[in-house]
Amino acid sequence: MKLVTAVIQPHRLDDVKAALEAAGIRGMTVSEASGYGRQRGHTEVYRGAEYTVDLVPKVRVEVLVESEAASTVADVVVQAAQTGKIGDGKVWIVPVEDVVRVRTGEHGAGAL
Amino acid sequence: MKLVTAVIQPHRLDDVKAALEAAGIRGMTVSEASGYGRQRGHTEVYRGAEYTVDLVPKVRVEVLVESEAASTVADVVVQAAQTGKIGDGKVWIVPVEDVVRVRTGEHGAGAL
Amino acid sequence: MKLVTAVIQPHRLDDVKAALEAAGIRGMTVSEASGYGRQRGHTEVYRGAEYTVDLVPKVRVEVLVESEAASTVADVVVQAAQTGKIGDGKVWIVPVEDVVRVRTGEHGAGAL
Amino acid sequence: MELDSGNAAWMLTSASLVLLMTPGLALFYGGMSRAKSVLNMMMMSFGAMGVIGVVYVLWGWSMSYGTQSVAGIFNNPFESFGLAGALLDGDGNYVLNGFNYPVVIDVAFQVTFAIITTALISGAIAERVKFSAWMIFAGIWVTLAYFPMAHMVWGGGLLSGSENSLAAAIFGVTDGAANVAPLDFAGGTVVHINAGVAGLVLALIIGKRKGFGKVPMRPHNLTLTMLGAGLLWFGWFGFNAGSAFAADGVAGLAWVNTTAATAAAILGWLVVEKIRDGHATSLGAASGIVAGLVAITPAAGALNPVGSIALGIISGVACAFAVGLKYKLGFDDSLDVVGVHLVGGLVGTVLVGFLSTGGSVFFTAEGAFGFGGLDQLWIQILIAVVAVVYSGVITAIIAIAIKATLGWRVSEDVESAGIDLAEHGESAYEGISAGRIATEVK
Amino acid sequence: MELDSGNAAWMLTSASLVLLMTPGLALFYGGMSRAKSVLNMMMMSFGAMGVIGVVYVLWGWSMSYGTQSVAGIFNNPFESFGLAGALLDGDGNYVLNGFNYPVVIDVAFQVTFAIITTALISGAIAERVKFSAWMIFAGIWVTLAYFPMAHMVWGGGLLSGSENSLAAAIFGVTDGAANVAPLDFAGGTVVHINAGVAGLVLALIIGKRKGFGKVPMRPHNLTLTMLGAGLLWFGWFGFNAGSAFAADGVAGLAWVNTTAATAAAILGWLVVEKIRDGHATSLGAASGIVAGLVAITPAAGALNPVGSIALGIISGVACAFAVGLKYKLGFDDSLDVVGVHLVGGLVGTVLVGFLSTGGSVFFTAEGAFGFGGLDQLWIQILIAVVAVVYSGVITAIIAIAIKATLGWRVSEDVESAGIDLAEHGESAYEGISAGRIATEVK
Amino acid sequence: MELDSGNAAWMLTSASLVLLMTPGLALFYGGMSRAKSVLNMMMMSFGAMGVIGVVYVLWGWSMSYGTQSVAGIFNNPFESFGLAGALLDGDGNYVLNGFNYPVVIDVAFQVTFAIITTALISGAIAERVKFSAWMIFAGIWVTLAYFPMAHMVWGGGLLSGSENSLAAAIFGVTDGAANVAPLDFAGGTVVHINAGVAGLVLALIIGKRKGFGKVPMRPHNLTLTMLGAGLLWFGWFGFNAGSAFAADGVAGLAWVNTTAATAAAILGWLVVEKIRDGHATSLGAASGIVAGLVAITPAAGALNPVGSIALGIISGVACAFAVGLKYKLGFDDSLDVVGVHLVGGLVGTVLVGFLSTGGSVFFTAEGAFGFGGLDQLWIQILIAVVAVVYSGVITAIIAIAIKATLGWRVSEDVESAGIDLAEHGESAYEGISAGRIATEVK
Ligand SMILES: Nc1ncnc2c1ncn2[C@@H]1O[C@H](COP(=O)(O)OP(=O)(O)O)[C@@H](O)[C@H]1O
Ligand SMILES: Nc1ncnc2c1ncn2[C@@H]1O[C@H](COP(=O)(O)OP(=O)(O)O)[C@@H](O)[C@H]1O
Ligand SMILES: Nc1ncnc2c1ncn2[C@@H]1O[C@H](COP(=O)(O)OP(=O)(O)O)[C@@H](O)[C@H]1O
Repeated sequence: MKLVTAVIQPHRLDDVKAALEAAGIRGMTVSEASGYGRQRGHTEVYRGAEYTVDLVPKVRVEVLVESEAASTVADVVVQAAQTGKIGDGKVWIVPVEDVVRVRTGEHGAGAL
Repeated sequence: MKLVTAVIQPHRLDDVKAALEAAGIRGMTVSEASGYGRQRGHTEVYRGAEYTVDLVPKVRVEVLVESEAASTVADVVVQAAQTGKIGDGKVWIVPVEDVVRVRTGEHGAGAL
Repeated sequence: MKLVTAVIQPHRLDDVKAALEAAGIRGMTVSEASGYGRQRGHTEVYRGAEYTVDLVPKVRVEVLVESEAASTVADVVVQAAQTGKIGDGKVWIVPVEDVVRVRTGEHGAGAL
Repeated sequence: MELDSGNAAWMLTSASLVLLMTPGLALFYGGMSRAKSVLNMMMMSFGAMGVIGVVYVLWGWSMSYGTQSVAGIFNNPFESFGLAGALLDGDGNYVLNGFNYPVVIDVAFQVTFAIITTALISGAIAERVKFSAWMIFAGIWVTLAYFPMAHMVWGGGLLSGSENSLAAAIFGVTDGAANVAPLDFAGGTVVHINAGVAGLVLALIIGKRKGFGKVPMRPHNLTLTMLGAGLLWFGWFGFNAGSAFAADGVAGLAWVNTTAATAAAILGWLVVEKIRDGHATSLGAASGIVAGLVAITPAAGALNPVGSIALGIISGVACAFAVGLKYKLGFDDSLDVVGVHLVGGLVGTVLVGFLSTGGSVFFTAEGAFGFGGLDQLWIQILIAVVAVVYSGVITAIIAIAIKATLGWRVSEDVESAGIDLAEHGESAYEGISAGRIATEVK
Repeated sequence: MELDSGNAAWMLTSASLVLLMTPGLALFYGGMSRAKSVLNMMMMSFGAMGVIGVVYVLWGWSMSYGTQSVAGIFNNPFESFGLAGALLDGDGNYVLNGFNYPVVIDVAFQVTFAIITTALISGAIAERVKFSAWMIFAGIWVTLAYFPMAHMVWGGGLLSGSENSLAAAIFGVTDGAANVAPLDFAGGTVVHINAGVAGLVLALIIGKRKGFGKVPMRPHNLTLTMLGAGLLWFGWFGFNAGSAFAADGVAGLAWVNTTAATAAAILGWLVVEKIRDGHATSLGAASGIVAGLVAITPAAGALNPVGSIALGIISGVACAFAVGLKYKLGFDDSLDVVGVHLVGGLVGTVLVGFLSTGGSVFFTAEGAFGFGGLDQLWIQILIAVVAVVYSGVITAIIAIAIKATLGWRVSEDVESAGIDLAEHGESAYEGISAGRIATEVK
Repeated sequence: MELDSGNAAWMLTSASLVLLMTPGLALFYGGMSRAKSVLNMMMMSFGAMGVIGVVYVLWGWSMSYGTQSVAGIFNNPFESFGLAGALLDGDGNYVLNGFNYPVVIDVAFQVTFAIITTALISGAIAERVKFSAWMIFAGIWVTLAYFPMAHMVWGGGLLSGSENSLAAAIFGVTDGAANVAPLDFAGGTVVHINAGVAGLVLALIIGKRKGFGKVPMRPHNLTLTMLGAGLLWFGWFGFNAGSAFAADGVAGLAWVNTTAATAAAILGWLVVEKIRDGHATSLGAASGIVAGLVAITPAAGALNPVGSIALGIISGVACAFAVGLKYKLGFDDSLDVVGVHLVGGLVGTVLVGFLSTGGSVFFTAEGAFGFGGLDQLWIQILIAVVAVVYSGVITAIIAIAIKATLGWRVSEDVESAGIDLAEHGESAYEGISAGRIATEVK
């Protein structure tokens, strides 16, 4: 099994969720993150004091999938999340040795 | 070494923490997440406009363990987190190549 | 490729960021976390009722790097984040099978 | 004629209360907007305080009140420009008004009405408008729409009961006053219909937010909204009971009617929600408060307390339904200025014709329950219609002019990223949970 | 008898101030609850405003004040139902009261007391009660417990100093008034003991929150709580100084005493915390404020300022200890209505018997320091006891009736997930940090 | 001499309004600090309410006002210790003052000024000071710096217009009053220069926060700050219009001038920001409000409304630039007490010499536009300089004494982790997003 992790623009989340659903993915875990990269941050001024904010809001999406589906899922995410502007984010794939569904204790593919 | 990651119901965290302690685990990292899956979200109405909230609050627990302990730890978490209701979450195991304790620079099992 | 994950003290983030930049790393993803370990939490009292807060604030930094750079990057982080006090955190390395840049669809090292 | 310090005390208090309503409104609106635009939302109110606080002193008072009315529509702005000549008599003493308190306190009271009325409009165009465009609009609108309306209704103009009013033309005059005078106790037309129509016109001309009706635009902090509603209710006592211009029985009646109607409107709104949506919401309670306060505004001195309860329930129910209209009709009146202020203002203005205890559909001129004639109703409808038309036309002209020159909208990217950052260079809340981190040691 | 516009002005202001206390209380309580139940907590206050704002006009005033007392316990609710006949005399002029301001302003002032008293109770049963049950309770409780108590103490009933009072029975009558009259300046019995006992009874009958005493139930936002405490202090000037019913020296004294006692109570509470827990907390300061305000309420016109400081310190210290009791005794008075309002109300009511400058344990009837007798103390204890018993019995009956019919509690699942969502279909804050994401582009 | 209940009503209201300013300030300051120190910031205000509420009753009033002046610098603290003998005459009636309301209401009004002035200082030393050190400082500073200054300016002392004043020494005396009297309507010297200088001295003696000027110290919640600014504006009507000590034309003028200057200062500040930084910020609007309010404080009764607009613009612009100075000069006046209160206070105090309509650089003694002499300007500068020196010296002595004994600072670790936790054992907000989790089922 694999874990596909995507760090994307927050406003693409709805589309990514829809695309994954369309691709038959039934679950995912989402969390907030901040990204640092080529995308420029911005400057804020408070009473004349400038602050540079170079961590920009991102959303992390994690999807556990069967090994053979991993690269397809990554492609689905990339397609749905792409705007073509700097800062669109990254998707990566990590091997997973086992998955358990907490509710039932099922292991492996059946746990997804 | 392995990384055991669990996405669980927020209100099970205390029990999971206690169970891990009882199992001799001395550390863990916890963070907020939102889950999407079989568990139904809910509807909120603001001035007549309905909003569907289909991401439900979850907590992510990460535990670094020695390889041989991984599946035991996963079982401990599953047991402590289980309520039997849809939405109890997932636990998964990922291989880890190295761990360092920041304070001392120790590597490997000694870093845990 | 590898994913280097560090859980560090929040106030070391700036230094870690600077050190990584100095080491030629161009991107990272940051998120909030809470840690449980040797570091003691604290007690809060509200109208005479005591609460023990044993999860302390941490920051998680994730850096995707080429395989050969992983241990160097881990060292850079450890050095920059170290204060020598209990609770400095952990750094670990996980194998990554593929990375995609969402904006372009590039795979592998070129996606970093 | 001697100074009545009790009246003066109450009017100083009332002016202060009404001034507080605008920060209260900023919170009420701010809580309903998204976290990324809350500062801009609040700044529209605070900016209005800045612009109108200055403008009112310069020409606002003079355009509203004075002896040089231009066709009953507005007064000569230069008659007492900068308040010159308006406050002191020849001997340097403070001029008293008919309620025996200094006219300068009237100025205090009136400037607060001009501010809150303009600020109300901003709810219709939340999260998408250039701050500079808003500031310019505020200054022009208050000048061309608000001051004239205040003059028409309260300054002895067309919509008043003076001998040069429409009412006088229709019903005749006795002793220099119309035989049937329109009733607008504290500003149903001048304030609520005026702002509500302006909101509608702006929402139509400026257009919808990106994603309106499709993406979630939930209130980001309902505790702010409830706090705002609480401050509005509190401040509204100055608005309504202060509009008695004296610390007397009428003020007391207005106070009790205000509370009775508002309480009833909460219940009205919540019952609609409970039946229609399954839940009585806190946003509904906060909205019901405002709906009740709006509707009782023109009526506060003219009804009895039981009539006020009836008015409140009707307004709460009506507005609870009216806020849904924008989705059906497809205009983005973001925070329901139309659904609450226009509808509530119309409900109140028209129901006076039914419920006034001084001669209306349900009460005789002597205050007994019974048919008191349709005259009051007709004149109430008339002033409402004139107010709608006047405000609509003037607002449209101003809005189109701004659209053609400066432009109203920020870019779509700015809307997505949040207008606070782009227009004000700030974000309301610090913390990584908004995707940002404050780091500490260098 | 001519209108005293100064008194009228101050009473209009006071009524407005006391009305603001309920939104202030909503914030005070809301900040102390958890994020998932803050809206429900606030809605219990706003809901009380809705119900009681209507009920008071209909039968509340009539049950409290009038000429048709039923056994000194309550007045005939139909004597001036809907305020009919209470506001205007035969000629249509506003009836003035003994302080020469219109009675309609008294109505304004009194309705706000009924609202805040009822809202206070909600703190005892936070986070677990059906909103519908609360709304029904509010309407019944205010009718059966509050209006009678107001009649008994302020309306010339059993606990007043009238010739038909208990005090008259005990101490005899001179010129139609009891020789020793109970002192309850602004509502130690009617408001605080009444609400405190009701809170205790409800907490016992309704039961604990799931996990009470075991799982953390920390205040989710202490800035709200402090803001609420600030608004309560501000509003309390209307409550206490307004209870002079005139803008005079007594009002001024009540104002100064209120501030002195409250300041002292802050210090008292913080010193206890510092010694006992090691830290002086902001929740302690906010709580000390309320403890001081509660205790000075019955005493504000009867003490001198130094006596008020003493009263404040005692109340701050006493309440700081009293809030811990619930854990030992095992009842879930969630936000300490008992520990603050019942205890503070008793402290204030009883200490009047020691500190009143008009004859008490420490002051002679002439106001000099010295023994002035025990009579005042006995009568103070008596009214406190009667209030406790009356409120306790009535509340228990109502609470048990609701339990048996509608039921009080939401389900355990709803408690876990948060009552806001289940009862109001809302959540207070938007943002992924509450496990939720607002997404934008479709 | 009969009680003027109208004046009494307005002064009771004004006292209440000014009391509210301190919770307002707590929010204003609290929103600007970081989330980990917001409670401590607010507690400095609430703590000042506790200490000074008690101290003022005991010896504050007596040190400020009375018949036993010590060298025109302060009054004998024991003359009316605990207010004994100050409130009632021999017959037990309330003593009236020259405005025919009871002196006890003056006490109410004045205690609120002492509280807010002291609380203002805390902004200069945010996020790094032991709470105990602050509480002790508050009690000593108000005694040695504030009460004497109040006596000097308002109690007939050195900086007043009495026959024993500096002004009398310089300009001579007619009928027991200086021929040219210094003007400080509501407290430019006593309140703002006093607090501003104290803030500067403390910031220098206590030193910078760890990382000042290097690490981000962004406001954590600007909605709180804006709410605070709104409450300050509202409360300031009591401060300024209340300083007329009557409900009359002067009070009305002060009200209108306060609003005009504040509105203008918002615009002034925002224009500077827009030009200099590219954005008009909400923090700028909130700051402009305070800058305008501060500057109009000494001038509110002496200018005409157009003059007030000019004053407001100047103050807004001046303060917008002044808040940047601390970075250049390297002192950590954390929330700009110097940049806003000292600078604004000086602007207002000095501009009175130019803009007073009773004889100044721009107005003749008859109020016409024209040169009215330099005397007023000189005396204004003089009182400002004396105030600066007096406050500076006294504050330095107190601050050094505390440094040498108790010590001011918390440890660097505490500063990093957040002072709320260490000093108060609390954190303002619950939620994992602050790295904390509330867990529920055991
Ligand atoms: N080496 C990296 N490791 C982890 N996350 C990264 C890395 N580089 C970029 N990211 C994440 O991807 C986001 C987008 O990267 P950025 O360089 O700004 O644009 P792009 O990917 O379009 O070239 C960043 O904000 C960060 O969250
Ligand atoms: N394929 C997946 N990848 C990652 N996380 C998942 C996946 N499926 C489910 N989850 C997580 O597990 C949680 C519970 O899943 P759900 O399908 O609702 O219930 P259950 O696991 O009991 O069948 C989800 O809320 C989500 O956080
Ligand atoms: N086994 C573990 N798995 C995951 N995270 C851990 C583990 N042990 C510690 N951590 C993380 O590292 C942080 C520091 O650990 P701690 O034991 O307090 O100090 P130190 O690493 O200096 O010995 C913890 O707060 C937690 O976030």
